[in-house]
Formats: sequence, C-alpha cells, structure tokens
Amino acid sequence: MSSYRVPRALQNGFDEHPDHEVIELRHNGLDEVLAAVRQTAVELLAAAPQSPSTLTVRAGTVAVEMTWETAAAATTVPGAVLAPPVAATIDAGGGNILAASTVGVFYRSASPGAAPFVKEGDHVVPGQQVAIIEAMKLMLPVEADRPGEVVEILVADGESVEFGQPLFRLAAVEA
Amino acid sequence: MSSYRVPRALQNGFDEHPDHEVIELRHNGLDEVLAAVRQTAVELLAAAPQSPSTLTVRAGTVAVEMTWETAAAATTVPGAVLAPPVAATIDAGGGNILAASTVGVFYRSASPGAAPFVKEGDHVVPGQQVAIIEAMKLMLPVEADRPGEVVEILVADGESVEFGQPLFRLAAVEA
Amino acid sequence: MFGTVLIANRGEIAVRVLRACRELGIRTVAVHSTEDRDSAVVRMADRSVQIGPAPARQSYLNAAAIIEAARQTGAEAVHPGYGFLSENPDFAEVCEASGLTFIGPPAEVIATLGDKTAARAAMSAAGLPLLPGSIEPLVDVEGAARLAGEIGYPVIIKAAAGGGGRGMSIVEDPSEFSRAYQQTRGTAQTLFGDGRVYVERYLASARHVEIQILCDGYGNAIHLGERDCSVQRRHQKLVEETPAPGLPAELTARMGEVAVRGALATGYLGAGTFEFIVDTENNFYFMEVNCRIQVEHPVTEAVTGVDLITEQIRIAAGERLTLTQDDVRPRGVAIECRVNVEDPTRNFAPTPGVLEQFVPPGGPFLRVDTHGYAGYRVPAAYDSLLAKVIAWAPDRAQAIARMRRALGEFTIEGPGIRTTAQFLDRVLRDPLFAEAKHDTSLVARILEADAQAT
Amino acid sequence: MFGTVLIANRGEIAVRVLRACRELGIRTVAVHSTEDRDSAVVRMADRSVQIGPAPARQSYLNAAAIIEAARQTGAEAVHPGYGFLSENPDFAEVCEASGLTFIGPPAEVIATLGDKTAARAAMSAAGLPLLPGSIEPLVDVEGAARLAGEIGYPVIIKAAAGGGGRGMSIVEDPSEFSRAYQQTRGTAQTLFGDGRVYVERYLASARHVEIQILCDGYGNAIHLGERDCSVQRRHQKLVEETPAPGLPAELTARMGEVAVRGALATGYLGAGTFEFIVDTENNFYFMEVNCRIQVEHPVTEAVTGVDLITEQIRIAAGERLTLTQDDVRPRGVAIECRVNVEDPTRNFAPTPGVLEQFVPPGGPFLRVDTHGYAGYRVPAAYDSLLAKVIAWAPDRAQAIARMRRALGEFTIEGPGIRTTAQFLDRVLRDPLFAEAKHDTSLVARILEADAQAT
Repeated sequence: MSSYRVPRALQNGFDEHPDHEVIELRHNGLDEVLAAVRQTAVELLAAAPQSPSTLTVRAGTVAVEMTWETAAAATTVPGAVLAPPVAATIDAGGGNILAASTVGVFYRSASPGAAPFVKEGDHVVPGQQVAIIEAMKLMLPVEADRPGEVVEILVADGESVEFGQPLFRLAAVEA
Repeated sequence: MSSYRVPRALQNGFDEHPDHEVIELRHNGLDEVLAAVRQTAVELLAAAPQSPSTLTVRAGTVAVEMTWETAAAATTVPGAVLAPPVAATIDAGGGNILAASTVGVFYRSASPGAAPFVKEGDHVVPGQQVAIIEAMKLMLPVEADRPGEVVEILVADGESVEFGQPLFRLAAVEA
Repeated sequence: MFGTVLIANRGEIAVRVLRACRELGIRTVAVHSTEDRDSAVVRMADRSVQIGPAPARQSYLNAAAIIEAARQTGAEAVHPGYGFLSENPDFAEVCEASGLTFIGPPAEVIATLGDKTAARAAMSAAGLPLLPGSIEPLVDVEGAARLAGEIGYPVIIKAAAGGGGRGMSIVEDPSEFSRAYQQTRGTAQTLFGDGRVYVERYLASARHVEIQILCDGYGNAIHLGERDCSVQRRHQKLVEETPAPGLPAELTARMGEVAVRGALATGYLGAGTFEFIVDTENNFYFMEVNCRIQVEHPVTEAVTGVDLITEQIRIAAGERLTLTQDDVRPRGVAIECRVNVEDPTRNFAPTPGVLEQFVPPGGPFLRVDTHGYAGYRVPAAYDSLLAKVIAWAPDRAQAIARMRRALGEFTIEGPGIRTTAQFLDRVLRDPLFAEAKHDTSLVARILEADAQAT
Repeated sequence: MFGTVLIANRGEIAVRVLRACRELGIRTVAVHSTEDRDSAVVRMADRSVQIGPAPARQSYLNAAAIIEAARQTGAEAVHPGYGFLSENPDFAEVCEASGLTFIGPPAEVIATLGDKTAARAAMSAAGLPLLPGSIEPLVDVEGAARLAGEIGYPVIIKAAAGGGGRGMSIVEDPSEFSRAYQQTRGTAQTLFGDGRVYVERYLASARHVEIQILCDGYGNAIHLGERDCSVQRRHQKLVEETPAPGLPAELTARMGEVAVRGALATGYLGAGTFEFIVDTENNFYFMEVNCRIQVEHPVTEAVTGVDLITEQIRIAAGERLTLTQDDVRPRGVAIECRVNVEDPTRNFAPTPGVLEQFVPPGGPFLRVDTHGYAGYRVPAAYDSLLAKVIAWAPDRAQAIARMRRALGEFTIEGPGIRTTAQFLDRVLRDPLFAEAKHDTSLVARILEADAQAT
C-alpha cells in the first residue's frame, strides 16, 4: 500500500529541518562533500542511535549544514523504504526482556483460538517466533533473540503496545 | 524638613498593598479587631524582622486582611514618624562586626581635619561614638554596642555605605 | 531622557519598571531590603543598594534611605511602582527637593486626590457624577442622620482619610445610624488620626470599573479605555479584564471622557486611574483616583499596544504625549489573573517559602510578569502576589480558554507553597463569570457555595 | 470539531500545537522517540505513545507507527507541525486512507507544490511572476546552455526534486556551464533519485519575503501579510520580521494578492506560505510554496492577532474561515529570533546537553515558544532550535530594543551548552539591519567582519 512506496518528502530528503531557503550557494565540489556525508551517515546509522549529528558537526565544512539531517539523510540512501521496523526484538533494561520493536497490537497466537506460540515455562531458541505484533494490518513476527526460559508474559493477548514495551521476561538457560 | 512630618500615605496607612477597593464591608466590631491587630503589629515589630505577616494571618478573621500590611501598619501607630533609623549599630555576620545602620556617607571624624573618633588598636566601650554616617544632611552617630578593640576599619573616610555594610572589626577584650 | 532611574519598589513591578528602562536605554538602580538581597530585580539591575532591614517601614517606606541611595548612584529620577511610597505626597515632595524627578503626579495633586472629601469636591466641581452623599465632612450626628435619610438607606459612612476597606460602616436601618456614625468616627480617629467622616449611598450590587488615563505636562490628556475589576475577595482584586464585559461602549466612552475632564481639572500628570462603580442600571459614579500605575495595567497594554510604564517615564522626562485619543484603538479582550502565594483552602493564608519548581506558562498571546524564579524564597514580610498572567484573544470566550490553559501549565512547587492558580480557574469557569453576569459579590458567592458543597 | 488530535512532531512546535488544541478543548496525543521520553510535550499531553528509537526515520518519520498510535488512542486528526512528515504527500494519503484527517493541504496539492518544476508551471499559469528560466525540466546540455545565455549570467541550476540549498549550482560564466550542469544532474540523481534540473536567473543581492495565506474548504482564501526572512546563515533563517522593512505597502499588498490567486488556482487548503525573492528594484519573483505552518508564524500572529494553528485546526475540521481580508489589520512590528543550541564561535556546531539553568525572558509584548525547561537534556539527534523569542512594538526601533532586552534576560546554562542568543544580539545591533539596508548576505558579512576583527 502507498505508505510502502518511497515518500516524496523522503526523496527530497533533508527536510527534517523546515527552513532551508535557496538563495545563494557557491558551487564548491558539492557532490563530493555530499557523497562523503552520505557515506558517513550510512555508516553511522548502521551504528547506534544518536551519534551521527555530533560527529559530522565536528567536520566544520559545508557538511555542517547537513549534520542535523543525518536521521533523515539516511532515509535517502537509494533503496531506503518507509517500512515498519523489522521485528527483531530489542533489549530494554535487564538483559532478560524481549521488548516490542514497533507500536501495534500484541497477539500470542497465530489466529484467534489457536494455541499460543509460547507459554510460561517454555524454553525458546534464538529466531523462534514467540508472538505477533499487528501494525497497520501487517502481522509482524516477534522472535526471541537468545535462548531462554519464558518466566513471565508481560502483556495480555490483544493489548496495544508501544515501541520498547517489555513483552516477555526470559531466564537464562544452560546452552 | 518635610520628610520628617508624618507622610499622608502613611497616615492613610496600609497602602502597601495597592489594590484595596471600597465597595462593600459589613460592620462587625471593626475597631476592636483593628485595635487587636494594631497591638499585635506593634509587639511583633518590636520583635524580629519577618514574622508578623504569618502570625496574624493565622488569626483567620477580618484581621487576615491586614496581615500583609503589618510592616506598614506599624508605621501608623500614633506618633510614628518617618525618620532615619537611629544609629544603633546592628550585627552583620560574625559577632565582631559593627555595621552601618543606614545608607549614607561614612566619616571617621566629627569634621574635616579633626582627629578620628577611633583608630586601630583603640579600645571602645558600649555607647562610645566611633564614626558618623551622613544621610540626607543629617549627621548620625555610629556607636559601639559592646566593648572591644578596633582591629580593622573596613571603610575609608568619606565613602558611601549601604545598610548593613561592615564598618569596623572588633576583637573581644577582657571586661 | 533620564540616564539613570532608581526603582523604589520590589517584586514583579520592580522588574516591570526595569524592563521598560532597559528598552529605553536607561541605567537602573534597584534598592532593596536585606530580605530581598537575592531578588530578581537586584540580579537584573545595573546597580543595587541595600537600604534597610525586612520591615517596609525601615526599607521600602524609608524615604531618607531611598533618597540617599539615589544620591550615591547618581539617579536622576525615582519610579515608585505601586504601593509603598507611590502615593505619598511627602515623598514626592522630598524627591523634588532633592533634585530627583518623582515619576508620578505632583505632590499637591497626590495630596488633594488622596483626601476623599477633597477629591469628591474637586470631581463634583469638574462635573463628575458622585453617589448621593455629603461633599463636605459631616459636623454633627443629627445633620448626618438627616442627610442619610435624604440619601436613602442603605448608606455607607466612610473616613475621609480612609481607604482600602478600612474605617467604614454600612448602615441598613436608620435606627443603627448614630451608633455606627460614632463608631466610625472613633475608628477613623484612632486609625488615621483624623476623625472626619462622610456618608453616601451604599450599592449592594455593583461593578468596579476603572479608566486608565495619561496626561503630559502640556495639557494633553487621553484615556486608554476601562478595566473591570469586579472579581474581588475582601476588596482584593483577583481577576481584571478589558473591555468591561456587557457594558455599552457609549457608557465606557462617556466614563473615559469625564475621567479626562477630571484629570485636566486637577492638573494631573502621568498615568492614573479613575475608579467608578457602575450600578445595575448602568449608572456610574466616581469613587476615587489612584495616582500610580496599577497592578492590572497590562490588560490595557494588551488591547491598546501602549506601554504604560514607558509613557510614564517619557512624560516624567518632559516629553509630550505622542498619542492622541484617536490613536487609542483597543483590539480584542485581555484578562489578568493574579497568582498569589496563598492557600485558598486555609482562608487564603500566605504560604511563604522556597520555590523549588517555577515554570511560568508561555506561548501565543500570553504574558507573564513575575519576580519568581526556581530557587527563589518568597519572603513572609511582603505582599503575596507572585505572578500576573495576562491572556489576550479576539473575544472573551477565547481569552478565558487561553487563561485556563495557561493557569493549568503554571508549575509552582515548594515545601508548604500553595497558590491561587486553581482557585482562579474555578472563578473563570463559574457560569456567572463566563456570562459576565457577575458583580463584586462573585468570589464570596463561590466561596460560600463551595463551603456548602463540602 | 475533533475530540482528539495526534501531534506528529517534537520540540517547540509540538508544544505550540498542544496549546492550541487545549484552548479548543481538544484532547492531545504526543508521539515520541525513546530520546524524547521526558520532553515537554510528553509531559503536557493527555496521552503519549513511544513510537520508535532516536533516529527520525524509525520514529518521527515512521508513518506506520504514527498511524498505529493514532488508532490506539482514538485520534481523529494528525497535526504534522513542520519538517518531518509535514510535507510528505504519501503520509497525508495514508492518513486519509486510515480515516484520519491530515491537518494540511490534500496529498495531491502537496505533491504538485513539492515538485519545483510542477509548482513553477502551476504558478506561471496562475500569472505569478517567475525568475527568467525554464519551466519544463531541461533535456540536453546544449539546450540548457542556450537558455542560460538567453536568461543572462549569473544563472543557477537547480534539481527539480531538490530543496533546502542542496542540489544546485551557481554559474557565473558560460565556460563553466556544461561542467556545472552535468555535476548538478549527477548530484540530483544520487541525492534524490531524480536527475531532472532546471535553470533560472541568479540574484546576488536579494531579500527573502514570504506571504502567509489561509484557505478554507469553501473557496475562501486570505493572506495575512508578509514576513521578511532575509537574515539567514547558509539558508537557515535566524531572524524574521513583519512587516518587511522598507518595502512599499503596495508592493507587499500585490504579493499578497498574487499569493491568494496562486493558492486558489491550486486548490490549497489550510495555512501555507508563498516564498518570493525581491530584488533591489523591488521586483518580486515566486520561489516556492511551503505546505505547512512555519517556524516564524508567530510574527504574523503578533501583528494580526490571528492564531494560525487554531485556524489550521478549524479549517481541517471543515469550518469556514470567519476572517475576511478586511478583518486582517496588521498592527505594529514583530520580530522573531531563533535561539539555537549552537556555538557561534565553533562554526555554529550544535552543543547538545543538559540545561541546568533555563529562564526565558518575560514581560510586556514578549512571547517565548520553547520546549526547554530547567533540567531538560537537549538531544543530539534532532534540530538545534531551542526557543523562539518574539517581540512586538508599535515601531521597528522599539521592537529591536525590546528584543535585545529579552535576549539579554534569557538565561540558558549547562555543561557544554552554548546558544546563538549573543550572536542574534550582534545581528540586531548591526547598522545594516537597524537601517533595514540588509539582504540575505548580512550574516555572512558579519561573520567575515568579526573574523577579520579578531
């Protein structure tokens, strides 16, 4: 559906800051610089959330102009699409929590009435599906990212969850 | 001079708060209450700086109206006049300081060229004049409030001082 | 224009005056008591002088210390703000005698208008409508009772030297008159050292409407519209607004005209306020003149775009009014709420203390005047007014909605600290207020109603 | 009117939108990244939903998460603020497809006006003046060079899909043209996946003047005067004001008329801005349309008394404009300064960190819009705009004096924190600005001058 096409505003890119105005700009090897920045942005995005802004700022060249846009810039890397984040779980506080990777509705089973993917006491292995989060009519699998025993299920079936909300508590098990 | 007459605004009294408006007021033994409040105000003023406001407020009667005005109220005690504070010294930090009791100009001697009232090393007794502060052409004596040896004179002759400014440092002496 | 102005006041109005001076390029001197050593105005001022201990008598009412501070700092003018020495003719006189410009009317004008009977006489001569009553102070109880009968009951007996709701008695029935008369004279004598009293018609239901005026030293005088200050608790204003809701424009225009006439007749100078009461039949009667800037001046500024403090200073500096009456074009509605550090649940007892959190509201069409800041210790020695919130909108309903939004945003926290913010919201959402059907009894009604409700 | 509105933004504009909603009695939903968990709007909102991690792509640009948050909270409309998804036609489309009202123009209008060549074509058809240049995208370098010759040098080559000062080259001399042309096409292709470019006359000295418009869904459109945004650093606005100083009223009135014509021609809805440049001979040329509320909207609000966010919401809710063009009567002068968390001495590098002290200025005729508070941690992940200070006065000189007073009052302190406040003051006291003789090169001149001075 339309939201999975590349939104034009993201193609225009860099519009996270609302107030660029085009009146004068000397031509100074613009695309080399841009290429460098884009490259940096891509690498940094691959790395942890924040740092890009501060890092590129330190460049102190035309690139300074672009640092604020890093987050958006990344989205303009050719091929980037606006899709819900993949459902790889993230770790929120205490290494033993499986947390929601997107806003949505939490389901414990593949379909109403079907058996839940996991119940308390079950042992899970990395990559094993443990739940579903429905966001915008998409069913996104929630998978364990490590082995463990499900000691607590923190959200009721059919409940709304927000990003980063704890879903399961696991206990470490002997590999 | 005129500033030593009772200013009319002080006779009107209570005008520290600007926005009393007279539209309706039931007659309920007004003057008895006022007498009580006035009495309280006088007593409290005799005591330390702040408290009057909070204390009278706790009355929770018409008197509440008057608590904010306590400071001014005191000035309406019949016979009160707007004169510079008498020059009894006050104690500002470290019991060994004689401080200015009014804004003015500090003089060490009675007249230009005359010998200073005291110099470093002198021993002073309570009530002994140690300097003059001139405020609005009035010469206000500064007197020691306790016995001691003048160890330091903190303000130069002819300098402007503000209220509470340290003037002399004294050292305790055997009585 | 002055090079340096001394601000002989404290709290929010001292900060307000400082801001005007700064915008005019004038250096500022803040004078303060030991209690206010760390106050906002002291922090902001170019210079500050400590003039006395906490009690106002020895600091903010200490003319000698203030004049001396002005001399020390080379100040050329003194702005008295409101309260304290702002309406003290002797202080005005001492300032002039000391070569300082007092930013306000001349001493003799303050003296005349400060005396209720003199003011009534002057305004009646200028053709302003007065409540039926005595112009001259009364001499004997018989004459007084006779006059009361002619006026018609209920009547109110007021001390000529009185003010602020003190030294007055309301008499419902002729049989009570002579006792009340004697009592009021006694009160006046002990309170003000002046036993003169007068009597006038008492209005049970009335609205308090005042007119802002500006006069320069060249015979030019204008009014800047009215303010309705009917929301009061025991003669303390809580909410003020302009225009006066529900009053015909012709009525307030006429009030403005007579106020200007009264000002010119008394040789007024600077900013002043003519207070009137308006009865249920929209008759208005002169009450008194306030010879100072008022707490609620910002609502007038909000609708007219005129900076009243700046105008005061320019006029005092001998400049001509640049505004004509035609230039004054009020736009929209402005409401002011006074946020006091008081506990409405404990009979509005002041709650001085340290403000651990202090975050005023912000955003569109909103103004906050305050001396508060995070970490500020509200002293017990002075007024409980902490902040004035002023909301503007094209119409009254939106102004009320904006004010309620703002009061909800206002964060003021500290051990023992309570404020009137919530109570003000209660007033704003009262149907009588929302429909502008209220009079000066509104707050009392609300307090009674809530008391019974609990 | 909506019962609940979701605010799909962060920072000061999210707070601004929340305030408008609250005054309209609308419940608010704040969506936020993990980074903004403790932000002002999250604290103020009726509900909040965490929609993703710090990077905007996964949070504030994450349409799926925002739509889902709206569904969860029962929001009926989405206000996109500025930046992020505010001019994304696909997001507008998804909102409508999901039964949510997008508070802004229809998707197809955003799409047309977002494409520079399409916008130029539409506006030229509507009779708006354009800089001499190509309407249709250029096909080959020879044709482009020929056109450039006809236009006259210097010319500027711009990417059709470009914006924000990216994907463009200024060509001073014909000999440079073909190289620049190829380079710009390449840049545009890599940057925007769209190699289309066009060429137009380049103006070395120009002023940036924009017109605020409002259109309802019933064919009513008005303009609310202009804003001069010529004080820019590398295409970033620092100071905006209205009216545009020194421009004849007839000129700005004509700009307003053509903007309204252009808006009606494209079926615009809601609040929008038509950007023009004005040359030294007071010729004006259409540049682009911003299909969103803008950072600098408060200066227009200050002089007109119109709450633009409230109008946006009302229009989106299907209400008719209650204002006519005659109702728009700008009064006085308003200036906005953007206080960014940047270090002017280090090439305006952002200085994120914790605000240990944060005390915005206050007082008469002053407005501050900010999401800052004492203890707030300014994240490194987003824009450096911390606060907007807006000063109003009857004339420009007083407005500048007021703004300088306010900037001097503003207290912002924290480890490593620097702001642009002092630099803004430097701009305000520059003779060129004071005399309104400045153009878009002012900031560059100041920075060069100061660099040489040291």
